[in-house]
Amino acid sequence: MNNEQLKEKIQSIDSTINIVEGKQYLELNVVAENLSKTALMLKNNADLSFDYLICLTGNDLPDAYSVVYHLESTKHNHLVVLKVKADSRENPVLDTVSNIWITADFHEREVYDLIGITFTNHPDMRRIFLDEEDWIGYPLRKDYTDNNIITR
Amino acid sequence: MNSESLILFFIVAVVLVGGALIFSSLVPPKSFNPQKSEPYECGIPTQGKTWLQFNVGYYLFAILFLIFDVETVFLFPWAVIMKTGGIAAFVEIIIFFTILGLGLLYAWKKRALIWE
Amino acid sequence: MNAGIPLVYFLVTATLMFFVGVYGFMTRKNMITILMSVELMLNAVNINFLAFNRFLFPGQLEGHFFALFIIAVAAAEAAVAIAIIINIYRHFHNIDVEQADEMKY
Amino acid sequence: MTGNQIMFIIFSAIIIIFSILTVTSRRILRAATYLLFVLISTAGMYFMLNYEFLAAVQLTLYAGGIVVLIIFSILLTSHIEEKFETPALMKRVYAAIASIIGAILVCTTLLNYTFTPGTETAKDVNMNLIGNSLISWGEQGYALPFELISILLLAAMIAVIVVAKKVKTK
Amino acid sequence: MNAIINYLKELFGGIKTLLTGMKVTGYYFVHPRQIITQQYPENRKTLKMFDRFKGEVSMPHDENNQHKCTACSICEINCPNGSIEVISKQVEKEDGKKKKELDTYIYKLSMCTFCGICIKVCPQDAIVFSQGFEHAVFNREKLIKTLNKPGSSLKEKVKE
Amino acid sequence: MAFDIYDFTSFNQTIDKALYDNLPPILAMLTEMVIIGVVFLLFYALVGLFLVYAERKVCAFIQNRVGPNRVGPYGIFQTFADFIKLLMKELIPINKADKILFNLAPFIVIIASFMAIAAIPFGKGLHAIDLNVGIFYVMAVSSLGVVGILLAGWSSNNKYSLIGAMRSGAQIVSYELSVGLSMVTMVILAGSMQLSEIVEAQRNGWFIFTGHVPAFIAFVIFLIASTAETNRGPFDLAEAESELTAGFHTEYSGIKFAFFFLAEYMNMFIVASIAATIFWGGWMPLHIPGWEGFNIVMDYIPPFFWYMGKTLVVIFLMMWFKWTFPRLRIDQLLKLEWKYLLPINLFNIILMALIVLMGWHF
Amino acid sequence: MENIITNNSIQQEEYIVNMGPQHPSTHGVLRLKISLKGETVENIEPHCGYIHRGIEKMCERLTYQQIIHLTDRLDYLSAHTNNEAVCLLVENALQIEVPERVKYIRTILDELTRLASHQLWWCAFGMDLGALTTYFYGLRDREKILDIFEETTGARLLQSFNVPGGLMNDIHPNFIGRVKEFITYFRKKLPEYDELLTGNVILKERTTDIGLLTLEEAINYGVTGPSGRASGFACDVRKHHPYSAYDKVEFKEILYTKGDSFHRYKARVEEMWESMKILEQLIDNIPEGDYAVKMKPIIKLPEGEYYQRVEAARGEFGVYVLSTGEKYPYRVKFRSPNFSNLSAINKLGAGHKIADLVAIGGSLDLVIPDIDR
Amino acid sequence: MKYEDFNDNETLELFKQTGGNLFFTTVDAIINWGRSNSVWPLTFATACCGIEMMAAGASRHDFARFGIEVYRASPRQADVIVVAGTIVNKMAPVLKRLYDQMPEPKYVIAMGACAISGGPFYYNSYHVVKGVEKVIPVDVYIPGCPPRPEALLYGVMQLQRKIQTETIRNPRKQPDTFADTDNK
Ligand code: SF4
Ligand code: SF4
Ligand code: SF4
Repeated sequence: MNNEQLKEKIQSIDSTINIVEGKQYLELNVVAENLSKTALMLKNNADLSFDYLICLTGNDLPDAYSVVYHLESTKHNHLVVLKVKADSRENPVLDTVSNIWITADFHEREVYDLIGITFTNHPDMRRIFLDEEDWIGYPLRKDYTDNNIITR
Repeated sequence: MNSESLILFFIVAVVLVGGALIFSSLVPPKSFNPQKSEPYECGIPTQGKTWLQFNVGYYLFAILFLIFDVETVFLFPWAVIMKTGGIAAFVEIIIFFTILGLGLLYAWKKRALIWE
Repeated sequence: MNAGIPLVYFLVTATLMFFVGVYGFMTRKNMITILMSVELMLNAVNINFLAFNRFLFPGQLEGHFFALFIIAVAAAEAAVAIAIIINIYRHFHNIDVEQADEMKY
Repeated sequence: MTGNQIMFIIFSAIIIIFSILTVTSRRILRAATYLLFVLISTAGMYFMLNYEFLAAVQLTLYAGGIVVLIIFSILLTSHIEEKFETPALMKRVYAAIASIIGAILVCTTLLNYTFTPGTETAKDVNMNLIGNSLISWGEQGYALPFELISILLLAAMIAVIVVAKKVKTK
Repeated sequence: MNAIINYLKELFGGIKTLLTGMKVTGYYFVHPRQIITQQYPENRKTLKMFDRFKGEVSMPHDENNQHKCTACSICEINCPNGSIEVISKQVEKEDGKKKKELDTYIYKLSMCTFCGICIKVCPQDAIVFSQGFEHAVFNREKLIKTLNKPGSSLKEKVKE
Repeated sequence: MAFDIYDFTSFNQTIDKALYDNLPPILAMLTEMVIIGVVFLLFYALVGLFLVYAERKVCAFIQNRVGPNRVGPYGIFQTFADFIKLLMKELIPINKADKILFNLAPFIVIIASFMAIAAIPFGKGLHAIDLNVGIFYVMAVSSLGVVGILLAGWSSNNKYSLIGAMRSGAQIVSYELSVGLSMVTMVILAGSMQLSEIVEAQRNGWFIFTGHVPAFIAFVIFLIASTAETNRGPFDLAEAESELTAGFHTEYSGIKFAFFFLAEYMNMFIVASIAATIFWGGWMPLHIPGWEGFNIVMDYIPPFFWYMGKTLVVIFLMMWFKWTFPRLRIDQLLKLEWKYLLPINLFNIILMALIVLMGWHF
Repeated sequence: MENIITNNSIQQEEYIVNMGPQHPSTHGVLRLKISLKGETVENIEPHCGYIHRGIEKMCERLTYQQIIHLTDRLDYLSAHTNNEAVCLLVENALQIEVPERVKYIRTILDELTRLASHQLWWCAFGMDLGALTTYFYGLRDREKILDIFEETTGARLLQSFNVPGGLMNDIHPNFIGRVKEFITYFRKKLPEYDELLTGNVILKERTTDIGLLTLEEAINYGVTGPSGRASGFACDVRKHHPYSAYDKVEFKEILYTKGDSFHRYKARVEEMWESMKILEQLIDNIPEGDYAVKMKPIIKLPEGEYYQRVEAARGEFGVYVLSTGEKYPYRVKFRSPNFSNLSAINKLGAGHKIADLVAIGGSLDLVIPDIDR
Repeated sequence: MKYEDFNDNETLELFKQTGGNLFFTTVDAIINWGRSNSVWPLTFATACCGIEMMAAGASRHDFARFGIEVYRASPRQADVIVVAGTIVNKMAPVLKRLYDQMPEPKYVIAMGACAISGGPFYYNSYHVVKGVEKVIPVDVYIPGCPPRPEALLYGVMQLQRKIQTETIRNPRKQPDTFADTDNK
């Protein structure tokens, strides 16, 4: 399916999803509550069947923390980008998708570790890279400071 | 020379090997730090007991070994006289082997020879 | 090689060894150590057999063969004993004789 | 003093000292190691008595077989930091008294008895002799025990496997 | 019967693959000609690096002890990890004009990643990679180098 | 025969006599023994160091490189440097380790191998002791080494060590059976267990030729089993680097580690010697029936060289194995022993007995 | 003896062994916390971060040209491929068409990188299994490739040869000759690999049926690269989303279905053959032209999000850039193949022996700095 | 290689001054000969430099010629720890522990820019240790990113030269002159 058809198809299933033509791929913007529902739909719908989560990125956008999912269907060879913003700035929380794509398990831990978004229902929400006990803060946040860092 | 020499042989070995050990524990430089004597585990402090959990595979093989070792021991004197012992020796060993072979077969069939 | 050593010396050594084994058998609680005490006693007996054979009946081999078969039987015995001990251990996580009273096999 | 005597003293000293250590050591693996020394010295005794074959058998089966098996089972069942509690004092005293009395009794008997050394010409216990005895029947023949050993071993083997595999029934 | 045949087949098949493996190693054992070791300290004389080899950044000076660096600091800005520090000074020319000139060109060999960006961006081609690789030292300070030689000066552009 | 010129029996007796004539018997015996002990220990150390060096060179050649070549000509002093270094290295005490056993373990390992070497005939009359149960004695003594390994693993209070020790224990005891049984096969052919007699029995042809098929099978089994018994690759699970870092000697440093290291090579030497002795005629020169001239030339090569040559060939084979094959897994290792080697071995013994009975051997 | 496992009367104490961070077979500083039962692995808990260098954070303070030298250091064995991902991303974002010559050279270097990486994997894999000689043979042949690299790019391992808009430099005049020479050489040597290791009965025993991964699991875990393809996951970016000159060459996507360690091994060995085929097709046809297009000294990507994927030696390598139109990217994320591959290790290893774990780890071919970034 | 061919001889002279005891010279010479010709490295590689270390061990460059092919996986048996690659905060205690667990005498080679100063990760990085000497004392620094195998061999030869200045009485005396140097 090309982007047009995809857009129609997805819109026909769930019209609440805000679909934008991105620079490369279709970008689906969903609200945080709908995340797992949409994700499940994207995976299970036979025509879409996005079974391969390529990449999961956490962003510290100026207005909110957001997570970007790059999804591909190995059957139909199409690709979309799913984007979701966490509601709260202080305590960003999102639903996990690790029950839908297992690979999200590690990626979400990474996002938690570096950006500080907590994923509910995640089986093992711990820091993955940094020291669990004594690391404070989330280094990929824009306001992160640390006296270890030497800037130029 | 006879078997007496064994013991002296032994003593000489112990003395020289022990000498090297003592020398080496006295002369080389030493340093101390609290982590040095900790058990090594890829650079991470050891967790839990340093004790292998029960593993039946090992001991079953050790026991089977012991039994076959007894057999080997009895085979040696037989082997020495096999050349001169003639048919009697041969027949006897066939019986011996058949009985033991049964044991091996039993172990095989009971999957005792598979290490878990 | 045994020139100049009276028979009694061997026997006394063996006796001492035997009774050390007895002491161990009585005081130890761990089954494996008990097995070890038994091995001590068996060895003491073997020394006796061989010493008697060598000194009193040098023309015969009874003592020698007795010792040989004792060793073989001891090995088989040890094998089975240890199999049982380990099995007890697997059930009770303990191999003290006193606790093994409650064995309900 | 001849070399023989020195060796004998060494061996018997090792035997006695290490036997005592075996039964008193509070660390089980050390006890097993001491037992190993006792058994090796016993093999030395056999060497001294000119029973080389038996000495080698002792080394293979006892030192290299049974002790290894014992050590194996120790490795499986106990932990390095484990130490035995010393048994109750009274128990030790009773046991010690019993064994010392026994030892003294036997020793005095031994020392008072005069053994008549055998007059026959000593046989050279070489391998051919042993082998021939093992396969011959009748007088000085040990073929029957030889075969019986195989049955014993078979029985032991089956027993071991049955015991080791028994857990399933539980 | 089949079981026995399979047993033997497995056995001999296995042995055969093992022998094939041994053939390979055996071949190399008896062919010492195949040894490709370069004996480094002994072959120092003949050892030649490729001409593009990035050994360290250096600043060529000509016979008059002149280099081409104008102290424009473009390399310093472009170096991704700050291995270069260009310290310039103002000199008064004869004609009274002030001019920026290179004072010290500090190059931290200990930090350089040999990415080559500095050399690519330098508008004057004042720096190049040299081929030396024997830099190991006992003292880290030795790795902070000054590239311009003492007393060196800027090479005047030949106007063409 | 011509090579009898290299008989050491009379030479030994002369020394013996000279000593006993000039000294009180006990002192004479003591000096004799000490001399022999020291000579053997020196020999032991030298052979050990040489083997380490040889292994490095062999693997270097297999791997297209030159190996050590900077310490002395061709790097021959490399292992001496290693030895000095190890001797001058700190010995680290381990917390909670059982100190006595921890220190005892390298002793047991090295002395077991040292005692075994005493019985090996390097030439006619050139051995420390010639027991009438020689071959059995070697097997018995070398089987003690495993105790050292088990103790080392248990007493160092380290997980890797313990796993390594257990593995190597199970492995060594299993393969000891095959070593023993293949020895039995050859004893049938030789009709003796005395090593010197076994060698004598091969005066007219090495057993590997005279015993044809079963002897060859026995040789292969012996080679495999002894490689495993000495804990060498591809059976080096006890010190499987990629799994257990250094296996049972993980916690050993300095000279204690050197003892383990040396003992490994010496065990290799011992099994190779035994293989050379019982299969390839020990110090017997190669004779080809009918080629008289050839045989005489062969006779003039001293037996010691024959012996060493054969041993080194076997050692080379073992090195070749190590540097070619991947390591087996513990269960495969045990499967190999119990399902392949042991039954084949038992069968082979019967075959050999049959051949001897029928007189089919040469 | 399955019966022992069901025996619950003994209170079960967890027996935990650490493999790593300093361990010969974790290929770096990965730490695997393994719960053992006897020698059987019950559970594997990977602990990463022992070489987490914060590259993504650093990229936010670097220009696009400067990022490239950091991508080298992610998966240093696919350095060139990683560079290329960033360059392609910048070029696509700015809609710059690079000259054909650049595409060809990039592809050739890509394949050489892949070969070098697989050779290194081969020797490390052999070493993990205890066949030490493979280490030397693999690296021996790799040196030839490194020579080619060094002659052209000036560095053996971390070339930083790609720049946005083309290449740092033109290829060295000897380049084509050397590559051809290498191909003839390696065509002779590769069968040796098979003789030494692939056919070996011990290797087969050690790897077949060890660490099975089905197709669904592979997709679900995002296991890409040869490891994924051994399970039948057709994930070759070169084939499905061709970049550079991959649309001009014929090659086979190596697919197996079984997904055990042996087939992961096979997939890589076969891929070496395919890489050589690609090289042969390209090496004679490098078109003439520039080696780079002129770029502005300061690159600013238009605002938006970009994602570029390439096929690195270990799987799909992706770069995600969020640009606000500045000269520095707002956010850079690297989708590293190893990170996803690692997540499957518990699935693969549980229930096997420790020794199998080494084989599994080897067959996944992990590069730890790529995981930790 | 001749003395003059090496660089940084000045620092070496400093080492020599601090050592030197006439009495033990011969013994020292023998021991240093042994030690310097048999430095067994710990298998320790964290990143890219580790690959070049592997390459140095392979047939082309052959570490073994110097007698240092015996890579030991256990620090108990290693003499030198070649820090090949980046050390990050989480790794630093591990490195320290490994170093502590090595028996005396022990040496450290810092290989590559990362190990010397943090190299490419010096600026803006929140998790990289800026030079291993913050964690353990370093004997020889080998710059490069990664240093080519010959450079590593050269570094090892430098280390050998340093070892040869040791005395048994007072091993490994660091001159005070660069007790605490930092990257400026
Ligand atoms: S080297 Fe080049 S770029 Fe750097 S300051 Fe000098 S002239 Fe400018
Ligand atoms: S090569 Fe790269 S890292 Fe080195 S000085 Fe130049 S720009 Fe900086
Ligand atoms: S110095 Fe360079 S090559 Fe070495 S580890 Fe650091 S980044 Fe990698």
